[in-house]
Amino acid sequence: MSSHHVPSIRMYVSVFGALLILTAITVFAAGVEMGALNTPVALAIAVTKGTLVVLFFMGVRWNTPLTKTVAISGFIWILILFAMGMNDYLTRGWLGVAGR
Amino acid sequence: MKEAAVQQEPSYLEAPYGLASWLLTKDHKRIAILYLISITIFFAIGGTFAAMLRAELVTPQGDLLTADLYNKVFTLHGVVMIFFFLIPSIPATLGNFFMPIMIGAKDLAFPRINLLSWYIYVLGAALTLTVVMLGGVDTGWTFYAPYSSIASNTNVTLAAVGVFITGFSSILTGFNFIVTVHRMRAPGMTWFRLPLFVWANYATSLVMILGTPVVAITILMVAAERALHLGIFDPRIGGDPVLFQHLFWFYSHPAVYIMILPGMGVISEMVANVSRKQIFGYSFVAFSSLAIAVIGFLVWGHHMFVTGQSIYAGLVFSIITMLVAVPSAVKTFNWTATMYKGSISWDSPLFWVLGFMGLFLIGGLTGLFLGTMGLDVHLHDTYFVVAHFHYIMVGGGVMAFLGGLHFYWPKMTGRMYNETLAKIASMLVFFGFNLTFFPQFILGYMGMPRRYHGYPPEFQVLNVMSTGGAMVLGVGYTLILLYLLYSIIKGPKAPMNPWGATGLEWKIQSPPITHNFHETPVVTEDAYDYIHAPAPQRGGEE
Amino acid sequence: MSSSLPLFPVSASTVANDVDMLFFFILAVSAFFAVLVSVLILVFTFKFRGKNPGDAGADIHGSLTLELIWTGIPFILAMIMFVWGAQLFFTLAKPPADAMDIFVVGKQWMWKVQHPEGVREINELHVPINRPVRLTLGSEDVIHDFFIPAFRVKMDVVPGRLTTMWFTATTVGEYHIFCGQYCGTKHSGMIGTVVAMLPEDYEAWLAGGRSTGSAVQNGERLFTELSCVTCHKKDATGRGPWLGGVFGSEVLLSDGRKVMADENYLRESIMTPQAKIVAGFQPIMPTFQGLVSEENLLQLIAYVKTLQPADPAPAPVKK
Amino acid sequence: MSQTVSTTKTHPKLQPHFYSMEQQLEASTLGMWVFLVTEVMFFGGLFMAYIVYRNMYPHAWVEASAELNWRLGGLNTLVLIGSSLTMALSVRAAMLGQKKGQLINLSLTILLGCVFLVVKFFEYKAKFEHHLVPGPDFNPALEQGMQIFFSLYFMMTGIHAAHMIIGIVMMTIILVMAAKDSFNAEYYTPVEVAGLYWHFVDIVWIFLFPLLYLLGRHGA
Repeated sequence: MSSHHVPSIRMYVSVFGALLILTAITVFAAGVEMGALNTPVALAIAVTKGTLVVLFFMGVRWNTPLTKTVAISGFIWILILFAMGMNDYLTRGWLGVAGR
Repeated sequence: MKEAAVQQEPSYLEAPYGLASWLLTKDHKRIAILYLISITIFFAIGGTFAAMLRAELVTPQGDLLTADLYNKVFTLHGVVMIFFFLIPSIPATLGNFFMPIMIGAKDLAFPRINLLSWYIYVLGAALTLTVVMLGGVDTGWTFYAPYSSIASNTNVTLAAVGVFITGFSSILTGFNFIVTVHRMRAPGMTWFRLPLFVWANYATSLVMILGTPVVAITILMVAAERALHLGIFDPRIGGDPVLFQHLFWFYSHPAVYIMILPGMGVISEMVANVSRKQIFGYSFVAFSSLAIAVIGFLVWGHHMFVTGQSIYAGLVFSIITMLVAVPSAVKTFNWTATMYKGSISWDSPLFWVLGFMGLFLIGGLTGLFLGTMGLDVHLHDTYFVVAHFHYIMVGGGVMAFLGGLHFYWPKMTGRMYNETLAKIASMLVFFGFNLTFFPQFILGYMGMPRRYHGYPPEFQVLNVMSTGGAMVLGVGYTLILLYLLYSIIKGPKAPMNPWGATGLEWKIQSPPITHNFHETPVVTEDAYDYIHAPAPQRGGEE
Repeated sequence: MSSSLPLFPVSASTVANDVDMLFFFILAVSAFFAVLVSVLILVFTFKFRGKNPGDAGADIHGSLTLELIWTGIPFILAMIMFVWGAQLFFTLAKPPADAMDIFVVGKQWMWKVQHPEGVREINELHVPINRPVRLTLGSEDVIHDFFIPAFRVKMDVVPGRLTTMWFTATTVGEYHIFCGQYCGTKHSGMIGTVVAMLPEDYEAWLAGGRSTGSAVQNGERLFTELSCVTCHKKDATGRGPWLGGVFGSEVLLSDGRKVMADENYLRESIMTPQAKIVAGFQPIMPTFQGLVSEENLLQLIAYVKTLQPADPAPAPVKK
Repeated sequence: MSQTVSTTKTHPKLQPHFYSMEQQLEASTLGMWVFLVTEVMFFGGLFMAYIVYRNMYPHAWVEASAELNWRLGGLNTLVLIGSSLTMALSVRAAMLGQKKGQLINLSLTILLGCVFLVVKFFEYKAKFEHHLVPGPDFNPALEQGMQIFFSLYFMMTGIHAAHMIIGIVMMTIILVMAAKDSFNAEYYTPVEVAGLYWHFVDIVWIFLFPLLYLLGRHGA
């Protein structure tokens, strides 16, 4: 079965290395003034790091499609919460009537 | 005959005996019974609170209970009924008992976690009862900040922790069900052969695992505001109380579907059985459950049209709310069509089905009034809302729960109850319910706000009607409790398949053995194959 | 209401009839479907009653056509309701420009009302008929909700921000004010009366009331007392922006965002000045959280709204 | 579904309601993943609050973030990533039935987890000393909105730390089980499942670090 796949130590160490490098980059990038871009960059790096952990350390890469679906659905649901919630906060004041 | 040999085996109720064997059981059926006993106790407690509320509202002056006591009673009525009765009602009892059997499994995927969920429930329940002893809590079941976090001086923190803990019992049930449906189906039990009750419970479980954690953290934030002086919703330090409502309703609106979806599943089983016919539009009914569960997550803002939420957010929430009405309508039409050209059996299950359909219809349709933005301005937080959600959750949810309980009682206990009494009770509940809650629609449109301890005198007549109905309702519920308890002691032995129903659960002995099946069943037919269904067995009396 | 058993609320505002129309439309649709389904299931129950217990029903599995029909029709009806309801909601949300301003502050458990001319009342709201009235609502403690069933309007009163509602009364009379959002022990006692009067009666009532100075006058006094004037100067020499003409305009902030300056923007700028810094100014203003009450705040806002732009050309902050 | 009804030989660790070891492992892993989705939503509520208030008080959040020690936060990030590596290696060792590798890597994981908590403890201590803990003791001179930042900071990192403690307890149990030869190449479900949990807690920190600690490094 596919989930019995045993990756090499080398692969684990290289993922670890990549995570260290990305951590360094995120610290460095935060020190650079990029205006509105700072947060997206930080998030993009964090998402990349998270994805590396999920795919390799947690072995989703070798897992069943169902597990992949479950892993992605958690992410999608949290986005639903954010999107529908911010839908309120970002449109407040559009009408020009206080509290509407 | 093979069946005679089967009856020799001791059932799950008999082997082994003793209190410890129940309290440490890993058998999903016994855990279902433990849940059934607990939720019955809480239904009685919540019902007592309801009776106090209705008694208070007979007169406009508010002279029976003090305002403080009234506020605590309606809060506890809501907390107990929602978190300790309605949410676990069908999933943790009928679902726990029958879902594994229906898919041909020996147990849920994680039996120990199933037991753990019951203990967590009991722990949460114990905390909540402690709150009652210590003088109660008065925030309403909604725990709205900042009233709950900075103004109320009742036991909010403890109640919040109680609800937080109970949430985990619900999460564990949901996650157990999902894994079970995915991984434990018997050979040949494909997704489209699953009984609709399983589909409904699966959809419910999705809501449980995706929604419950959000309300858990929200309630925890309120508790932290009170206990640790953190401030997240506190307007004095710049917090936004409306954020609480967003987070709260992200769960609590889908929670309504936790309460009604399993009921729809039960009714799907029962409609097919009383009609002795394949369910009309199986895949539409199945997918409408999933659609309700998923779309149900996108509509929470319709609780907040007048709370200072942006009008544009309101628009989005309103249109999706209108969309979610469609799958519910589809289900209702499919049930109706199932009865067409059936061979309707006038046994007691029919009465519950008809009762459910009537009440759910009104409950669902009145939701349209509230989802329409311009109209919700007037109706928001009035008795119209109270009537609407009682029609859905009590009219729909409890009627389906009771119907399911009657339908499956012979299988669960191995005993038959008195059919005539069951028919009388179902009608008492139906008419009592309508008398209680229909006047509240009128009260609501006239403008009577909810959670009012006293009210202007012109609302009195309708309130008295409502209280009268509540008494009939109370008699109906008590009657059910009495004859079901009586049936356990003196009821005739139930045959294997008293309703002549299809499904794996009706092919095993009543009550089932501990591991459900002697051999792993192999499924070769679709659900609801009533053309080849056996006739009801009525010779069970001894 | 003379009847001892009223079943329908009185309608006493311009929007009340619109709301009722929508109500009756949905009621008609609902009644149709309720009757349709109920009659069908009862007819089926009797007509198709099984002769023998074991008989099976007809072998029908479903019909795609029917499914599409009964998915489509509810969908269309639901969309009609949505559009109608949304239009009505916009009407209810946006006050007419010529509305008179009345301030309402909710606190546990009373309503404090302040008329523009300075007359105050508690748990009563006197309004003239046939004139749009715009209520600006604030709360001193928890969430309340200002609800007038006869006018079919309601709005939550949220601490930490201001909300708005409006109505035009059409019929002289006295109507209930309820608190709609649960707010504690005496929630059901947080009620009051709207007195809708002929305009001339309203003027007479105002004249008879004890005024403590108009809202704008009080606001101007506070503006000086709280030393707002030392920084917000008209001649652009102050450390803060001149506030004339800001209300209702779009303000450019130092981080590049643009915001609409409504009452909540002004409120936030007083209570949380650092949250939104006007472009070209330093974040040096202290907070007035805890120093001004909600009522004072509403007076300050009323005053700021009356200020005129510094010169005929649009001020730099105005877009 | 690809399960077979007939099980050729029954493993002692096979629970009676499963058909095969494979079904048991699949069910447990899926279970853990579903549980992790729940955890995502649990933290999701906090992140929602984070987004709302950061958007509401951008300036105050930069100021407040600058009060945090990003070097300690960064150190903790490295510690947690390292613990994830050792965790992954111990699962690998379990798959291959290598007892020694399991014990070493599990011990390292526990050790790194403890290091994280110790660092966290010193960070919290500094906050108390600087009157940055929300409540009556909070420095009143600070800008509106900063108190909410610190409320969320304590809520988020506190709940994360609670998860770490649960994880460390879990790993200790697993370590004892491993020392008692409970696992082999056919049965290592608990190690695998606990590992998933540990990695998830790591991922949460990967997001918390830039969102809480690094805001103050620019624009202030």
